[in-house]
Amino acid sequence: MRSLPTSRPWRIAFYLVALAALFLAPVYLQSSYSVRILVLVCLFGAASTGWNLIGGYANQISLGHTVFFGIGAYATVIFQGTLGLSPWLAIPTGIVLAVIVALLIGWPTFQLSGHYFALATLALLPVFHIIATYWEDLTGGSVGISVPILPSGLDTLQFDTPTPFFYIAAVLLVLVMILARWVRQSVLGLQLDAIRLNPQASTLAGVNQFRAKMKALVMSAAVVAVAGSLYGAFLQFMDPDTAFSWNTTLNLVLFAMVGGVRFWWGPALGALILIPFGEFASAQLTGNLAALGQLAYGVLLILLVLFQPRGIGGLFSIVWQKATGRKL
Amino acid sequence: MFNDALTTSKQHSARRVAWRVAAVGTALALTLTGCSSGGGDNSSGNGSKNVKVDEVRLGTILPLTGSTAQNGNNSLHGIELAVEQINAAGGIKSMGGAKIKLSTADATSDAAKAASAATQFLSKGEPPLAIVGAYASGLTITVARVTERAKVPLLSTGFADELTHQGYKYFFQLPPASSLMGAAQFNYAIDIAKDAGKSIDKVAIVYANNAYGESQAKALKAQADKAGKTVVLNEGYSPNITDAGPIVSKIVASKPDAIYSIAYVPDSVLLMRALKAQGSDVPIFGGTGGYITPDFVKALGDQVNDVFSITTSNPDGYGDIGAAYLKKYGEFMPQEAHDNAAAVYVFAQALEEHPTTDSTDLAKYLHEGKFDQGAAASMPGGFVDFDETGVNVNAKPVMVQWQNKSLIGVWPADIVKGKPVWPGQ
Amino acid sequence: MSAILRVQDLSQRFGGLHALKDVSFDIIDGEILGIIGPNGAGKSTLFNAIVGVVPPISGHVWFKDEDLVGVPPHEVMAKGVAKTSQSVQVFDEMSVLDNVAVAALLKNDSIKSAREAARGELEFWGLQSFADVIAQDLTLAQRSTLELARAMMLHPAVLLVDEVMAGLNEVEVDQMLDRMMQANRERGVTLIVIEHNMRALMRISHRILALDYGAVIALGEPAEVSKNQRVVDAYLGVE
Amino acid sequence: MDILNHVAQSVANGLLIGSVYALISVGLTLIFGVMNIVNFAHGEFLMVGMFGAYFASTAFGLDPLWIAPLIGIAGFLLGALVERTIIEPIIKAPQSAQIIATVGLGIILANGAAAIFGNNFLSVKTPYQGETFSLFGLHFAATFVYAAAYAVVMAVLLALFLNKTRFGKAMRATAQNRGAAQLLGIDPKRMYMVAFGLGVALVTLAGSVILPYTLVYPFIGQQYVLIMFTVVVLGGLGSIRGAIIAGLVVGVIQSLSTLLLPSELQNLPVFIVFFIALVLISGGVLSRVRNASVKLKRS
Repeated sequence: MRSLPTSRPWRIAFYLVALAALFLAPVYLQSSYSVRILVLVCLFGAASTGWNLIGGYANQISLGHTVFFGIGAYATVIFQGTLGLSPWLAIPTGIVLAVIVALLIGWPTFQLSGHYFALATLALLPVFHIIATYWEDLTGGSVGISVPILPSGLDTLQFDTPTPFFYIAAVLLVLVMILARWVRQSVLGLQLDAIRLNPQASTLAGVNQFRAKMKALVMSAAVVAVAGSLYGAFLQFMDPDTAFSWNTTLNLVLFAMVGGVRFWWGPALGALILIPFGEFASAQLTGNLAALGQLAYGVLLILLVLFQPRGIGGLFSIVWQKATGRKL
Repeated sequence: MFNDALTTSKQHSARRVAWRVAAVGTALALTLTGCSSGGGDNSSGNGSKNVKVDEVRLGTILPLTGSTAQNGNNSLHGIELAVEQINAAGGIKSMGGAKIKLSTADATSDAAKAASAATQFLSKGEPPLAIVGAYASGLTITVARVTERAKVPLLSTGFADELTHQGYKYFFQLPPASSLMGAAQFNYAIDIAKDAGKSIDKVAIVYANNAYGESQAKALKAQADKAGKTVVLNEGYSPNITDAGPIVSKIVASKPDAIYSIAYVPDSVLLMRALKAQGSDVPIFGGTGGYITPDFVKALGDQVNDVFSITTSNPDGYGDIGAAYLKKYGEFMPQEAHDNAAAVYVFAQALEEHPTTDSTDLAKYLHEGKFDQGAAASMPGGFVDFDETGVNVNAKPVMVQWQNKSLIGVWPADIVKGKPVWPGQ
Repeated sequence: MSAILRVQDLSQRFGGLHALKDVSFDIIDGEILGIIGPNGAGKSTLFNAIVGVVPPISGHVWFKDEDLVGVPPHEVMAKGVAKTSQSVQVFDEMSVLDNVAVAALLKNDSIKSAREAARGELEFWGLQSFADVIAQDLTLAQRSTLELARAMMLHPAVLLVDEVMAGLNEVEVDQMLDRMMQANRERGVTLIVIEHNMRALMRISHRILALDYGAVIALGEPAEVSKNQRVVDAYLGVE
Repeated sequence: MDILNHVAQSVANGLLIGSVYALISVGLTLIFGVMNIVNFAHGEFLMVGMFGAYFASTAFGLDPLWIAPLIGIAGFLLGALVERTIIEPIIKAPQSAQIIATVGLGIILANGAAAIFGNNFLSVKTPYQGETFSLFGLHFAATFVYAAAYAVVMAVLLALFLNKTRFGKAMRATAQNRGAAQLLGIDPKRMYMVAFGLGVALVTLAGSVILPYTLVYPFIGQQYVLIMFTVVVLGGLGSIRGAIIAGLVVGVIQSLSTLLLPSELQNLPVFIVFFIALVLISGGVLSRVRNASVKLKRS
């Protein structure tokens, strides 16, 4: 929904409080474990916001976006591990490669609709996993590549505590959310909304569906690739299972849907809810109860869908509408 | 104080370089919360001799769900059994009978989760003195990165070679690296054949193309080339195959004298059934993994007899911990359970001989000491001895063979009791 | 009176069914051409073939001496041949203003200017007071008008209107007719109108084209076509 | 001659495993066809069927092939229960919500099994596990032959049910056009329960049939889910006959590709064919080959 100009000062204050809460997190969170979880929230929140540009805004449910994530992650680890170059160089490389792949897969899959599009993109994941396992001299095969321990600093992206990396990830998340908000309220945003609501009508309204979806996919691929690159720098290790994992695919989609696909802040909210819950579940219920931790995660997903198919964001927008009488 | 933070962040909006905000944040942190301990660094403990505590903390991170859940849980059973035995026998006597307090975390077969779990252990109020774990090499690598920075010893039972080449000072690997395992798997087979008057000239190498399979297969191939044997087949396959027929027809077609296979449980059973279905009687030399597990013999019954496998410790030498495991869990003690139990005994003996609550100090002693208590005694050579790169110099692979459905150590003669039986003799 | 659009031997086939058989006719600039024919005569198929929503298997559609066959539908809209759909197709979760603004994006490169242009179009169609209402809350008549407004926002030279009166009461039909004639008169848009409501079609059309079993059976003045025996047979069915 | 023998053997193996792929996938296409829902938990239902067969066959000492129908019936009840509780509320929800719900269901089934049955690899021992049949110089593992035979029988029974019985026709009608079927007095709610129940029955029965040649552990579902989706999409979402043909095609492609490519790349051709077929059938070629694809496009 287009966020209509509600009372601006109220909205500015809310954003500033949120920004302050985000950037001061390491201060009031003390343990580096919680800061580390926040790094994952920022990285996967950014990646899911990237996915949402095409998945949520245009309702093109892609199950293959982890391909871009894996490309970005491998770029960093290959640059820093094998070639000994700075990870910052890997980020633009990851973006370029991801955009190329996006153009290649976008062309054939955009004619498909609904389940066909989701399943076609689903097939990309195993293809890239098999290639990454087989192409040993580039990706180190399934043994993977680990980055040697380098002196800490902004240039190597290695630090003694997760806090500095958190700030980088938080800046990425903020930038990506600004992009998502800009797209939401831009010409492209309105076109994507039209495609989502009624594809035939959008064609009759003169919208070039293919070009609009391709623009969104390219932006989405770039964002997910950057998040992947930083993830590679954060883990300092990458193998095919971590780069092209089914779990990442699910997470990109779930965070957006749980948070609310129609809001530029939805995916970040979904990540903020699900990642800590997932960590908490597997931390509390370990040992022989480990399976119960994962089971709880599954139950949470079903409850969320049964009671709020439009995601938590949908819930907020209803509450907000009742409170302020305006659409969120 | 809070307003300042608000005004600062208003000027420093997101566009400024994150580093500046970090500096402001950290400065505020110090003023807001006084001098907090901060970070996971716990070198603040003391290392004096007579240390009396009521418990010593040990962490373990293992894949308890997901595709390698079985190996993760076997390892956990081994660790829990060792902790139970040590605490029952009075804990760490030199530290006033301190009991070992074990905390576990599920790495869910995901490298990032493993690293998160390690960070969680090390950032809680009282971090563990040491961590045992991670079974799979991908998980172990990410955990090692966290423990290395936090100067906390990581006792690993994985085989991955890379970890011992990184110059880590807090990484200790009990079993031999996969390159050693691959070489021994090949050479022992040649010696056993010669001992039985047979010869192996054409070899087929078949491996699951995960980290463990690939690194061990590389070593096997290198050893075969060095020994001048012809490798008639060197074939990787995806670990989650649903039908081994096609791969086995390739093996049978290549007519090898010996089959070297590196596989987990599902693919090893599928391979064995397909080999039988296609009437192959070529001797099989497994590379640990699926070949030495209780599920292997439960699934195949008598068909397991005569199958060889390399492994990291001699099963018929597991003695009383082996018996205790059988009684507690109802199946013989798998290799990963034994080696993890040995790691716990090494941890306990190190504290017994060099009591400390400082992990850096413990790490130093782990490099110096020789550990032969409990399950460590049934590691090859009777004791565990880490060099400065954390490799157990005493680790020597053992070749075992299934003889009437139980695993017997058969090679090398100097450290085993059993005798190899050449298939079909 | 030059032809603005020339349909030449247009044929369409779905499996064995010949939906259109070599349909040819010219549309004169500025006229309102009514299209009649029993259900299944191929009226909507003709519209979909002209704009390329379902490309024809053979034939040509000349518009400003360019053949529209093979051109993707959204480009046909951009070139100036717009169309409404048989069942009303609007963006139901969007505001009325944004529904029209989507089409305005063709000629406006910012949301603000697109919305301003859309407000102007809504005034022409009497929908300006519903600008902020969500489309799904409109009545059927309003939704049909909205779809017309959206199509007209593309400033087309030719507008294909497919049964826009369906389901409207008498008063709504007359209002719609007045606005369409006003658009034809004041904005010079050529209209091709498919309609089952004979009274409305007779009142608005300069000429009528009759289709039956995918073929043209009559083309001419409304009065003349309505007396044409083949047309009567087509509608009343011949034993 | 040797090459020809290899290819023949490989095609034969492909057809055998292909018929099993058809059996495990036909339930998924039935559910999609009637309910327009892609069930991401279908792999886990296969695993549940395998566990059911394992415990039933060890308890009664019967071969999994004999108790497969029993497992199928239990699967039907489980499917109907799951449909009533989880699937029915989201039948109208956006596709994204359907994906979450079925994924969540899969996680619950897999980890529930791990919590109850533990993580060991369980398998049954049957007399024919090592046996093979040989025909014209080719040899076939008995376990696969029996599984393939079962698949053929089930395909025939399913075809009879859908074409001949009243209920089957009503289900196909609902699949073709939900609205029209409703006008004819067919209650879609009951149809969905039966369709989902039948879909789960088919896959749990398949689990019992394939148990003899493989093993079961809680996370085995993930290994089969991609193959299932490949078969269902290649056959055309919702087309039973398509899924059966596609199952055989996928089996042969997979088997032949191990001849030409290293086994590591065994599934690569399968996924590439899957991607291309998808794009051709329902994508760009649509306007030209419309009538061929009309049967496939549900909307």
